[in-house]
Amino acid sequence: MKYFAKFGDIEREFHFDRSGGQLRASCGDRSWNVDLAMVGDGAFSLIVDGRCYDCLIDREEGHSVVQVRGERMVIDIEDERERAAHALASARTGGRQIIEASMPGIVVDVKVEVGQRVEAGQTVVVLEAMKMQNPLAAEADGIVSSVLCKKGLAVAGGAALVEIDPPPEG
Amino acid sequence: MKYFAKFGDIEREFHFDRSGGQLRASCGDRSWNVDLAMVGDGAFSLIVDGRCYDCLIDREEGHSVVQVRGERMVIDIEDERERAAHALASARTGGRQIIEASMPGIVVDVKVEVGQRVEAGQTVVVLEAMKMQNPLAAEADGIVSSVLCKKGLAVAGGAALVEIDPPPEG
Amino acid sequence: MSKPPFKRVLIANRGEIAMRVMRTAREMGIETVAVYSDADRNALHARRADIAVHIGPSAPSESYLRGDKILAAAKQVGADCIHPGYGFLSENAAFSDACEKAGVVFVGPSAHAIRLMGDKVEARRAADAAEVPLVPGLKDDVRDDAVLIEKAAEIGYPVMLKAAAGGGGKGIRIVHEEKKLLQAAELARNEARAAFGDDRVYLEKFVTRPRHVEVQIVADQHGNVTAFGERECSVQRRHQKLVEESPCSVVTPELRERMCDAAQRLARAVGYVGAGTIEFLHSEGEFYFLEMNTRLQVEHPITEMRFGVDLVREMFRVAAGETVMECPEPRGHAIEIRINAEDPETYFPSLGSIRRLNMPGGPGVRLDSCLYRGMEVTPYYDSMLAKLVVHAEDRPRAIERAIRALQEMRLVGVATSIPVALRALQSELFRSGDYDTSILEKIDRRPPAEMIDVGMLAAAVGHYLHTEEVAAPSATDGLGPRMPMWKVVDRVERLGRRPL
Amino acid sequence: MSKPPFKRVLIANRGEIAMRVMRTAREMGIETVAVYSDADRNALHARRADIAVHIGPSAPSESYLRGDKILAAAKQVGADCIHPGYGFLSENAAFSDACEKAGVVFVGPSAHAIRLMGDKVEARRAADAAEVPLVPGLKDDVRDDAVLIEKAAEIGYPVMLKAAAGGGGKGIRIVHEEKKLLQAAELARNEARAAFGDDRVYLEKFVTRPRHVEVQIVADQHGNVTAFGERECSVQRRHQKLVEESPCSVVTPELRERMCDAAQRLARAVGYVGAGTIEFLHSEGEFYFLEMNTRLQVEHPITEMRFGVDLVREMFRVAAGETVMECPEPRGHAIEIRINAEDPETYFPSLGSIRRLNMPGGPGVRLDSCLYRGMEVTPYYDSMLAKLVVHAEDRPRAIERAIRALQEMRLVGVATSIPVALRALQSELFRSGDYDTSILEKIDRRPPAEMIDVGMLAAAVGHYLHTEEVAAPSATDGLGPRMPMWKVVDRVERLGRRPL
Repeated sequence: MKYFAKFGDIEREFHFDRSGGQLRASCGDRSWNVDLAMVGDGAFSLIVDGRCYDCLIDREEGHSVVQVRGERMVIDIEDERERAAHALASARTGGRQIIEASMPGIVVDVKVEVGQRVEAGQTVVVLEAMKMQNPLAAEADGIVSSVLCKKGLAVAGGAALVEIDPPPEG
Repeated sequence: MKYFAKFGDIEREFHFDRSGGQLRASCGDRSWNVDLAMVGDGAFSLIVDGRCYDCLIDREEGHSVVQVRGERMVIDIEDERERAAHALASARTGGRQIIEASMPGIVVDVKVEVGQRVEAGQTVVVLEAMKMQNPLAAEADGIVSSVLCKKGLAVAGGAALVEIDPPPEG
Repeated sequence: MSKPPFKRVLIANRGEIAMRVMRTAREMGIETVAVYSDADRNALHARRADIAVHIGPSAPSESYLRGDKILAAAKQVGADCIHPGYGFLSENAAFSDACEKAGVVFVGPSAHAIRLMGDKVEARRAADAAEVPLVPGLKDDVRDDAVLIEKAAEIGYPVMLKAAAGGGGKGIRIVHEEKKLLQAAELARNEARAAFGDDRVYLEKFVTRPRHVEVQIVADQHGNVTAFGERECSVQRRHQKLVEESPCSVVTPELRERMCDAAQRLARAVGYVGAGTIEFLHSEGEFYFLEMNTRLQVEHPITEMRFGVDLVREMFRVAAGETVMECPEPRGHAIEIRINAEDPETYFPSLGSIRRLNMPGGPGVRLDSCLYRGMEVTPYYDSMLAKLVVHAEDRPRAIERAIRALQEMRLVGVATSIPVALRALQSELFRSGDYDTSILEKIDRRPPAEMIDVGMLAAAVGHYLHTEEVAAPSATDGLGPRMPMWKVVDRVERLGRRPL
Repeated sequence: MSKPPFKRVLIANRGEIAMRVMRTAREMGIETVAVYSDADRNALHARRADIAVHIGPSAPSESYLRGDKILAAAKQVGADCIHPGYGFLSENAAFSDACEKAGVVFVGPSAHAIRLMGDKVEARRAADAAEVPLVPGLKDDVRDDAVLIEKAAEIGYPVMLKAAAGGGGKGIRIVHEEKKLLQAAELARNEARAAFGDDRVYLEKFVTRPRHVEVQIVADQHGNVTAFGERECSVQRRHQKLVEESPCSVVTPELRERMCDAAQRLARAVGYVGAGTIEFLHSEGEFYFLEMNTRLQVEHPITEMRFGVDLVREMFRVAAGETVMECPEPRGHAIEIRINAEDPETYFPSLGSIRRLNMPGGPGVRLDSCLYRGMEVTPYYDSMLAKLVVHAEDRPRAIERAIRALQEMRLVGVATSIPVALRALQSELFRSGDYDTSILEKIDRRPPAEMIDVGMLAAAVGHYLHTEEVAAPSATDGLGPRMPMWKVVDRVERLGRRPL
């Protein structure tokens, strides 16, 4: 089975192979002997070709947060089966965008109404958190299908605020 | 209900009373307004007559380990019901002493045999741990009824090593 | 222990600075009183104080900014002084006044000094009078558009518009060409009004290759002002400092003396008492007065480590009428890194619960923090969670030590500024010492290639072992014993995520 | 970063000292190689190194004491030097020799110096030759009972019997009267044979009001020996140090100079290279040579904090042939507290799993540790888990700071030496500075009455709330919301106790 890892704009495909009690990972023309042992309290000792890396791996839905030597990388990770399932699910939503609260905060402005046409990059909601105002923008052109928040509302991180349907074809 | 706390040779009896959302603890002729709130990760914020104490309370079987301001106190604690139950259980063992390993270690000497008469304070087993030899002594006079270890044996902390029955009456 | 200068201090703050003040107070034998809002019921500062007083809802405007409630709390518990920390009421002249009227010592300057230095226009005037060099610009707010345009042309673009009541980088706009001047002034006024309730802005030259260099002073009630050298604070994002160091690589002994003299002159001229910081803009070998912060500064620990002093102790001492210490010989080099809960890409705040925590240690490492396992990072307050401060024999060693300590520190639950600080410290630009406030825009902020390789591999192998276990929980191939560990980890993680 | 003196160091140790050495090596750009036994598979030093090599079962005799395995590991990974830390192989002359033969630099003195100083009788002879004062006693092991009795009478009771091959307080017997001399000698020989494989013992005067004061030196290959002042290490239990401080309150500048001179003289006389400590017995204004430890000492950080130096860095530098630094001016006062896993009443080791961990922080606090949440304290190794080191402007402030930091530190899972250290620091005897090695026997080791009150009350109210909940889980009386918390805590604790 293939494993797909994505960090920012870097995408890699990993394969794993076990033989003789040794785990070998490969990615393109590179490969490594790998050992990953859980230490406890979220820490893992990763050994790659004899080099130690004291990692914290925090597995969450669809991605892992890896911390190692001061770095913190949020890495999207899925295997072949999950990728197929995600593609299917994505096809079902038919390109609908959901604008979510990037962090817990207070909605200080709602810039759109249901039925309004929006362009990619256009601010739809302004969220205030940590004393700063953060504009949330549409990722693609579309038509606002529902507004799930209003000015003054305190929202949790990840809360859906606005739904935008794709623009009519043509 | 009464609560009995014991720390070293200090024994105290506490009573609690709730009224008007306020918890009042009393012990002899002293009493305090008390609030204990769990903070998380084992920490408790204890407020006694308006003074804060950031405590760690680790409840274990029959005692609590309280850590506060650098102190660590192992406090035997039982309520009336538990005391009655313990008294009953103690009566059943009929005064038999069990010499236990005070810590995990290796038995380096067994000084007694079954049937041997021992006196209070007499060393029965020598346990080596952390590079030190620790003699374990009988607490009271008696007759060795069973030897549950032998030289060279690695034992866990709390393991029973020797049982000593009380001496025959008279 | 010698007799404490006060009996009981109320610390009118929260977070790491409340802990910082509390530590020194405790060491001096001064009893500590914490105040806390709803959101801070479990906060470390509220738990570790001798007495804690609840002062209201989570919003600062209803708790930590409420001078009346805080003063009432001080009276209620019999505190004989109030330490304001930084932020909140620390530069609020009315609060300093109210404390004086109530007979509680405000551990900070007089209302007069706060007022004077808090008004940027007045402060520039005072600095000018004390012969402290100023950036070319206007000493007054100008409302006439034509005059503004004319003066900006005189000073020469780029120019800067700053809120008179601003501070901490807020309410600053840079204008590169005349046609954007009026619109920028309008926006600056609006922002200033919204943020500070005062829409005055002033105009000044935007200097080239600016470095932010500041001088720490402590002044007593007897006219003595001690200057504890300078701090370099040019590593900033969003006009907020991220990495500070002392000494500054480009400040010569001669320049240092001039800067310290200027700082002492200004403090004396305004009858200053307490700890204060005179911020200068350093540009191409010259320095200009920026502003004076009439309080303890976030980055004060680098001065403490280098000079071997306790500035909070000095604050308590001079507030009680004692004489300020003389400046000892400095030693080595110190660097501070602010650990903020923020996205290292966007610098947006990152909220969440601190589920795991690994603290750095070893030689030359100091950590000032309010962190504890289970702590909630809420949207109500500043995103700074901790300050990592290192000290070593010289600058190159201090840089390596800072990197080493940052690599030891880990927080699970929020993103932090650690990776960005690492990038800065590892950059050639920082190591050269020849950097300015644009440094963070100039460096590559991505992790090193090796760490990207390791991170992606770790995520992939973790996922592989996990899915393998799910698919065949009873598989045994010699690596079997490792697999059930995933179960444990998942269970611990799930539990850890519960609100405790 | 300047060019590292070595490419790759193997650290032949574990615990906090392995972490200590690793930190400096990393800061110097030297790659680090850890070795670990079965019990240390998850230990921090093994995880944090660049490379980790498994060297055998948990017993030290099969892992950390196996010079052959360690040298093989060094060759295998291409380490060009080995740092032995303290304990284990650090004072093993054969290992130093073997390293030299294998072409791997031993970061420590030559086999000759180790051998000479490791033999107490030889060491006394060398000290005598270098005109370093000795405690009145015999320079040789005496097997003739009659001679022993005669010599002991000459020296005057009480006398001391010490194992020639001993160290760290092991193998010492004090004899107060003649009739117990021969039996004590017999026991001392037996203990020495069991512990060190060498039954030679020697006799010396047991001095009154003894203080243990030692001088830190670092010597290079060019004949330079720098002395970094003294450390006072008289707070001991079971002849093991618990609290150390620098400077020593009773050492005058004149005496300090004489002690440092003597230490330097001895180091030069034996051609010493590396870091070493000359231990003196200080008694009533005089000092006597005790022994020389030919390695880094546990308590080296107090010297580092006071002088602003990194002794491990100096060790690497002189091992590579560089010149040792000169001694900088010392500053302030430093105190170290050893955090051991031990019962504070009996001093017996306390084993278990570290389930929770709160680290101290703030100004002037350094923590050298190998602690992590989930760590198992096993019976295989020394019980020292961490060293808390504080620095402040003067001794009274350093004492208050040490108390404050100790009160912040918490470990759940084992008993520690923290309460005993607190008692010592809080005692009038320690504060007076006028104490000797009997201090811990003289002070009251019980917690203060207020803390006993709080502890018993906390345990009782905790039990009350718990039983109340069990008895009436649905009761609501306004305090209801607190009760379910007990459930959470119990669940967390149960999970925490599982081996992770």
